[in-house]
Amino acid sequence: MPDTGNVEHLNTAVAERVAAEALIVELDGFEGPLDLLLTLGRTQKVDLRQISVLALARQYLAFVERAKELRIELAADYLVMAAWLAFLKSRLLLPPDPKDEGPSGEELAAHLAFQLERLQAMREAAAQLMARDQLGRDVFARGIPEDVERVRQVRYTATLLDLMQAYARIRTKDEFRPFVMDRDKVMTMEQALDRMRHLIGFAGEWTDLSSYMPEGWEVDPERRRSAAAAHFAASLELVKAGHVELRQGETFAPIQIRKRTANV
Amino acid sequence: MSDIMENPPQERLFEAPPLAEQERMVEAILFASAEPVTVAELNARMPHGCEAEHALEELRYRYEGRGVRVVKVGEAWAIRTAPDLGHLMQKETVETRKLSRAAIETLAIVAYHQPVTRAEIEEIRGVSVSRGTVDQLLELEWIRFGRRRMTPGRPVTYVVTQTFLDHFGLESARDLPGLKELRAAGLLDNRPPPGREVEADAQPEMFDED
Amino acid sequence: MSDIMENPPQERLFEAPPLAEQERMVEAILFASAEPVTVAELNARMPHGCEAEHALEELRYRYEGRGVRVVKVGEAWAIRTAPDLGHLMQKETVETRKLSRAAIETLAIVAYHQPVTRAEIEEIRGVSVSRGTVDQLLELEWIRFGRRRMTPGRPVTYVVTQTFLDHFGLESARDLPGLKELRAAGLLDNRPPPGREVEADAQPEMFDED
Repeated sequence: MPDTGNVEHLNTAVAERVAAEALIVELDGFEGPLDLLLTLGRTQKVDLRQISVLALARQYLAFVERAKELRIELAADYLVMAAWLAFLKSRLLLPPDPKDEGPSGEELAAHLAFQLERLQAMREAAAQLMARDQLGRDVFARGIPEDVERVRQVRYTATLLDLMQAYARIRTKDEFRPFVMDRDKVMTMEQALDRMRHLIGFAGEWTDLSSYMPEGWEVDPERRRSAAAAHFAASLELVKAGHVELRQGETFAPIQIRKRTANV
Repeated sequence: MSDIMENPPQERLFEAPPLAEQERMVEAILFASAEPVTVAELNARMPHGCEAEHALEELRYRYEGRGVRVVKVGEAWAIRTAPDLGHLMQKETVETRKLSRAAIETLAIVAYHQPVTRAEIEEIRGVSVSRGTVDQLLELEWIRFGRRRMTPGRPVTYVVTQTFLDHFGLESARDLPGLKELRAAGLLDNRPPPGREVEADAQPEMFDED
Repeated sequence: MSDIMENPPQERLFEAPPLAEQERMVEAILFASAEPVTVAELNARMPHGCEAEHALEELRYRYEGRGVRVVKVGEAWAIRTAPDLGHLMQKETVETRKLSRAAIETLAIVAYHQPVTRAEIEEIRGVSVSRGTVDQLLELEWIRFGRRRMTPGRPVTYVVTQTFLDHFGLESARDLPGLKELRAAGLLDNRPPPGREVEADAQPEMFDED
């Protein structure tokens, strides 16, 4: 970064202002400050590796100043970059402060140069990539692809053990039936209720509840007990529903039942 | 392309490409086109002075015996898979799946009680047997139709097949272990899941014909 | 398929077809597909004992200089027209969407720096990457999500796809133009700005997914 004499500096300053003005015209075309810096860097007409970051900072600041004069609103990131470059410029020009622990001006400048070079390299790579023969533009795939028929074969498996276990499962269900057999001595309230609903229509007079017991249930004591209990419970249900009246003369006397006529 | 077409033949500025080059062109065009291409179209797309017909013949000859062929489709030409390789255009994927519980139970009932009608299977399982389940077993060729039952409605019966016996490594369905053996093998110890009611009248008189 | 793989070689029941026949098969399969076909799929679709890899080499050699070529795309293979004949093809059907400059640059950055995070793309381009740009590239199936970076926030990374390789006629991401030079020049380094701590594993292994 050879610094310049005063006269030369003035000349470059004028040139930079002219360049800045030209850039402002195409401001919309830039993708942010780095893009703009890259364009500015290219005007130095040197290899990006030998770019003068100091000169670049000056160019950029001139650009921002010119924009200010022309009352052009610059996006915030352009201004942030301007502030940072002004800081960088001062770092590069002033002798390093030994108390400062931050990165040196040279380090910052080197990184900026790296960023610009990398961006430039990626742009060139992108251009090379797009210049390649592209599928559908220069190179073509099969126009009539023949569909590959997907034959999905499902193979079902079962082992003998599966089969036997399945059968065992079913048969075990059968083996439960003895419990069902036991239940032939049980009459449920629902069953009794079902019977009584049909019979009650004929019971205008007080009738013994025991006479409602189904045939064949009065001999076997187990069955009789179950049927009696079921019918008693059913008759309570019918009373609750308002279909019958129930009475008992005294404790352990026969329970009598009759249709409730006075209802409605 | 259009420039080339507009040039009348007598104004030829360039020699037509050599035949080998024309053949390459026909090859590329036939390959990339979404539809069969007529000779007229080929000529229109190839440089001036080309003779697609001739190049096409060469190309067709070149592909003889190859994996693909140059074939005529109506008035147009296309590249197509050689007929003997059509089977390669299938992609077979084999999926192994466990037979569903309904299917394995139905199969077990057929195996132990054959010949058995669908109504009987339903009675034993306590639930209806879906058409799909029976169809699946028929498709697997593990069961087949037996003789019709000589009862009202003449229902069809199901029996197990040789394929079934082969698959399960059985000489005959009679080799299937009986209930006693199943019990001895500890296979009868499972209890039905709680809460599953067994209806009293699901108890049919079974297998009266066996 | 699984059966084939499970059979040890010594139990082969049938001889594999002769190489010439395998070549025909590879030819037929590649011709039939618009998409690249992997070696694994070729082997799966060809008869037992075939070695697609070998047949592919033969076929590639056979098509050298022809109107169509056998090209390698990542781990897969495809037949494509020779680039010098592109002018013969009808392009009206193609209509490649115009990519924005941002999209093209982002694509190049993903290709050369993969796996790369969005923050890294932004750092390189100096501007934020709009969602639409990434979405467009994802939609084209030119980039896809790679593994997450093991740095704070576990950011997702982007890598290029086989479709990308196919589109730009690349055998692998290593064949990107100028890749070696860029790497040698240190331009693919993830160099943090001075003064910022270097995260231990922020330095990605290039192409470790390929």
